[in-house]
Amino acid sequence: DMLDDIISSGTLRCAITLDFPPMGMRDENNEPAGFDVDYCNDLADALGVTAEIVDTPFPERIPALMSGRVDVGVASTSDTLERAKTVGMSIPYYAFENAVVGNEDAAMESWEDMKGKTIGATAGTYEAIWIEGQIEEWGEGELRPYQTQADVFLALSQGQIDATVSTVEVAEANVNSGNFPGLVIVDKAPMVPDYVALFTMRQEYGLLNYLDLFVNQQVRTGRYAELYAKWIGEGEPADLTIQNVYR
Amino acid sequence: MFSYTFQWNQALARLPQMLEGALVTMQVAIMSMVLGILIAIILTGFRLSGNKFLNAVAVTWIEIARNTPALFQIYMAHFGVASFGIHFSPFMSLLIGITFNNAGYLSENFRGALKAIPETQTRSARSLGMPPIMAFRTVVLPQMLRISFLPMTNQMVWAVLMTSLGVTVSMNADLYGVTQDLNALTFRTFELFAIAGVIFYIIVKVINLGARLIAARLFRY
Amino acid sequence: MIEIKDVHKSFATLEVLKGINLTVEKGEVLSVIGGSGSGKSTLLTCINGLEPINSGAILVDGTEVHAKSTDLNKLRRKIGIVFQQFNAFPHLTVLDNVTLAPRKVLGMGKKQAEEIAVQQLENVGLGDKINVYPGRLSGGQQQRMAIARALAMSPEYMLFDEVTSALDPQLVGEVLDTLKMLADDGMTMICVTHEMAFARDVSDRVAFFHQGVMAEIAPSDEFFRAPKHPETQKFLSNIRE
Amino acid sequence: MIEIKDVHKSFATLEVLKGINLTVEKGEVLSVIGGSGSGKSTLLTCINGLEPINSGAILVDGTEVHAKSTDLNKLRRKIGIVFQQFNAFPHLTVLDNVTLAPRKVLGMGKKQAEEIAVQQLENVGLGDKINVYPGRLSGGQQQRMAIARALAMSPEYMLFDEVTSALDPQLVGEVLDTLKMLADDGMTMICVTHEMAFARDVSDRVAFFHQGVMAEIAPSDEFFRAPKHPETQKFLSNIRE
Amino acid sequence: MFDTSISVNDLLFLAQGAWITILVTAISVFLGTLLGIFFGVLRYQVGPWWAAPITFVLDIFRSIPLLIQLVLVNAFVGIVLRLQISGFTVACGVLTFYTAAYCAEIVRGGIEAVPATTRRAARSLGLNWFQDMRYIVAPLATRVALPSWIGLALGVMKDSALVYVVQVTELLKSTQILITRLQEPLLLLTIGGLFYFVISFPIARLGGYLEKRWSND
Ligand SMILES: Nc1ncnc2c1ncn2[C@@H]1O[C@H](COP(=O)(O)OP(=O)(O)OP(=O)(O)O)[C@@H](O)[C@H]1O
Ligand SMILES: Nc1ncnc2c1ncn2[C@@H]1O[C@H](COP(=O)(O)OP(=O)(O)OP(=O)(O)O)[C@@H](O)[C@H]1O
Ligand SMILES: [Mg+2]
Ligand SMILES: [Mg+2]
Repeated sequence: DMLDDIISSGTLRCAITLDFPPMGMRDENNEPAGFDVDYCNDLADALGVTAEIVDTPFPERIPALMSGRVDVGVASTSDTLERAKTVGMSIPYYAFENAVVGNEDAAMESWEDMKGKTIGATAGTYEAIWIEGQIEEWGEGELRPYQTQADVFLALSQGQIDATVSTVEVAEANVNSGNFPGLVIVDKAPMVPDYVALFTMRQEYGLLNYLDLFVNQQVRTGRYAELYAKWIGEGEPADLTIQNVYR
Repeated sequence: MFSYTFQWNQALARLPQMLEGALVTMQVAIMSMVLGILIAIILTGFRLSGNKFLNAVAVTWIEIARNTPALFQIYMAHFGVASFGIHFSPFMSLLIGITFNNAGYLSENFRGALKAIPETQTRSARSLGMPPIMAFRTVVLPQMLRISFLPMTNQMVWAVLMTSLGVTVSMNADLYGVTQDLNALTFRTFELFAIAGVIFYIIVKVINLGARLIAARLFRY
Repeated sequence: MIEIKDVHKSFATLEVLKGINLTVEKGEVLSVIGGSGSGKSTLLTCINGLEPINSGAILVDGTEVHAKSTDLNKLRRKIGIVFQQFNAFPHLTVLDNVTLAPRKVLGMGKKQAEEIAVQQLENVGLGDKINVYPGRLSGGQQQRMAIARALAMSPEYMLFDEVTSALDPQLVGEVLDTLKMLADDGMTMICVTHEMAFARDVSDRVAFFHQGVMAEIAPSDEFFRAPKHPETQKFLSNIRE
Repeated sequence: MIEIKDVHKSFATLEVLKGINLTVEKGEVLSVIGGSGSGKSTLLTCINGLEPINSGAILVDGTEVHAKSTDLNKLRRKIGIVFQQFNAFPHLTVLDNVTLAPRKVLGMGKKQAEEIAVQQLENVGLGDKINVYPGRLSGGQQQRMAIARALAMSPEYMLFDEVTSALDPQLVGEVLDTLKMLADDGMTMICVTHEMAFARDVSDRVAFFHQGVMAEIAPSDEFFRAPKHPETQKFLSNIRE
Repeated sequence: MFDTSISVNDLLFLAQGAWITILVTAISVFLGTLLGIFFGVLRYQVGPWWAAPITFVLDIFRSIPLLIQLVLVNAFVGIVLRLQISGFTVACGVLTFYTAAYCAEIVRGGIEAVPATTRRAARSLGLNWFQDMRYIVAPLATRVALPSWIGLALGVMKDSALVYVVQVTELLKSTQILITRLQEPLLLLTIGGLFYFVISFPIARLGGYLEKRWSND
């Protein structure tokens, strides 16, 4: 099966989205870096193989796996039931809170001010799907699905869109980077926390089992907290344990 | 033979949405052609004007249009010019990008077509007492459009194909954009894009056929 | 009357006309012969103002062609010209070719223009080709159409620039016959030609051009019987009749 | 000897040759004249097998041209042919034009082929044009080069298809002189031509084609003195000499 | 002059993207041209009827957006056939057929532009079909076809910007990656565009030059 294939081939190919700081990004040498990159490297170490990072835009993550281009997705992928029809999801390895980020000029107070505004998001993401639903509910406004997270923030800072919804981590990283003048975090988005999972072919139970255990080990050993501190910084990582059962 | 199960029904259920997208695609392509032809004629005029500045404007436009990817031009129309505080909607960005590309290529075609018209044609017209503009409009222009007709048809086809690049500027109303959105929802990548491909193919064939009919009507010589 | 007075004309550094003096009277038929590049075509295009000249003057009925004040478009209405080839406007039917200028330039009504056009086309023997496109005509028919087109503007002068030299030998005759008919009708004509028989039989005078100079001009029978200039003699002897 | 026996040939529904019978003896010079579209060119291209025929037979030295078993490429080596236009290979120098076939078809060495080529080019008066490209030659020179090129294969028969009719009048003479020289050397030739003087003076016999039929064939003086067929008479009287 | 944080490293990164662009283009144009010549000659030789199936297949490559071709082929070999083929290979494969489709037309046009009389003259000298093709048709058709072929090669280079969808990091994708990190879109896009221009423009000029030169003789 795939688990054996990976071990015997000696490489683990991870789909990672590298325009999603701090989870996936490039350092000043344009080398992959970030939480997901380290996570993939840890997984490869555990398997005793070397990791190969395949830069995969959000809309391409699942096609990339389906077409055999990668073995595992470590790409902050929300574990929606719709997706689970196509790919197999591990237990969550991270959880995001989402925030509404706006352009100063749009003068927004709360997330509900997004009503009627032009809102950007990365095509095919959890947030994009949520926004689309909201817009439908409000009956006004416009969604602009860009191909990359970077394009969304670029458009936001240029004022082409009024707001976006993104994970708190990404929002903070981008706002604090100073690259985008005029951005403000407006509010938390009232969404169910966005649990993200590793994914692979849905019939590869062996590998899926392994992934579940690996995620749990990361939490147990404190590596999870360590990576959180390294890439996200202060604060508490979301609790991924089940009280009295699973640490 | 395949372990993969095709689910055509699920994809075909989305056909109405995709056809709506095809309409938008056609709309963008047609508008970009009309504008492109007008601008191309002006650019050709600039090139033949003998005015250094106008010529430089035309040459710059044409060379950039012909020597950089269309994707780049469309991206530039959205994110590039926004650096100057000019914002275009996705639709407009796509339209502007394709129009820019069309105008560059068509202008070069028009110039070639003009070269192919013997100078005696203008001379004959002028000798009959026609002022320059009248000679151009009644004698040269119709012949130029005829010689350029096939290249214009090809450009129209390219304009249709180029609309697929609109996704980079968050255009999601055209055929490709709609297909990609549906793909994000259902992940029936192969089925959805195969259907989109068929629709594009039909559009292109219809354009070619239409062009042939128009040519038969317009150019009876 | 066309008066050409000491006309000099250069293209860049190449002097093509080196002081031409020539007067063509009303009703006269003048043939111009000469080697390739001797400036014959250039002279014709100077006469109707398509080409500027460097010095000298060309007067048509007393109007100086190259004067700033001259309305060239108006002047050209009275000077018809037919070139060696590509005369026909391929995108217009024969009838539209002929009516175009009367309608657009003279502002004539459609009906009147068509009457005149049909008349002229019948004169040149194209009465049955009125609604075809020039592409379907033989070269000779195209040239005759071009003549009819020029005549539809009721010009007082006609200039012909080797109108038969791009034609197959079989087709030359029909065009020359048309020219002859015109000459018999009393049209003032300047014909650049390679057809010696035509020059001899139809024209009143023949001029020989050599390297931008009009080397010789004489009444046509005298010209062919006793050419004076050595270059004329050489030219004539080279052409096997 | 070329024997043409009841040859029929159609393009789609158009019958172009309607039963041609003709024998050309070794050493004979035959001129073929006739109106446009009468099938003259088609006959020539049938003789060297460029075009298939519908029925009948063509025999060259007893070999049936259109038999399945005939090696056409071999047969063609002994039949030189020169066409009306576009004979030259524009991408090769004059010398390479002439040496190409001897080297590639006969497998001749470069040196030997060039010797022969230079010889032939000198014969046709192009000894000084050996290294230029055909684009720099006049039409007449191009046609002479094509003749030299055909002769370099040492053919036994030469077919000429109106080799002068695309030329300016000044250039016709030089090509006809070359043909005459060949005829004097005893080459067997079939010349399709519009040049009546040449047909009369150089050829042994003249054939007249009319609408796919060989209407008349006769020794050349007889042919011009007393043409029998009414179409021949009409044709000859139409040509102004 | 500019206040920028673009480093030499970043320019090298762009150059690497440009190298991928050139590599993908070179491979596709090379293989595509060979295929195109084969199909073009075949089409010319067997006539439009017999060539109809080939014409139809090649026509598809010219009638649907390259983006869709890439996504489809990628999905097909990966999802349906489950073959482990790299994105680079898929990109080259699709672009090869894409090139071949256009090239076949150019080749056919080139062959048709050789005057029938010139070919007749060659055959009359005893040259066989292959010799005629090799010594007469090929050189003459090349002159006619080369300008369009250069246009095609440049077109493929520009269109190769789309192979990002199969995870190949070529020039435009590299530019976008840098934009993500540095947020200087205008400057970076200009530099990216310049890279394209620098590759494309001299070749385009060469084409124009050859066209001029050959139309003279
Ligand atoms: N527009 C032009 N620009 C530059 N040179 C020109 C132009 N028109 C004509 N010439 C040159 O002027 C000279 C005379 O040309 P012209 O056409 O008057 O000769 P011609 O006597 O009519 O010859 P032909 O019998 O070949 O028509 C030639 O050397 C020609 O190359
Ligand atoms: N390849 C072809 N396909 C179809 N019809 C052809 C072809 N070649 C010649 N024809 C037709 O065959 C007829 C005879 O042509 P051919 O060239 O033999 O005439 P010709 O006597 O040589 O005339 P010309 O003096 O004009 O050269 C013409 O009507 C011509 O249109
Ligand atoms: Mg002239
Ligand atoms: Mg013929």
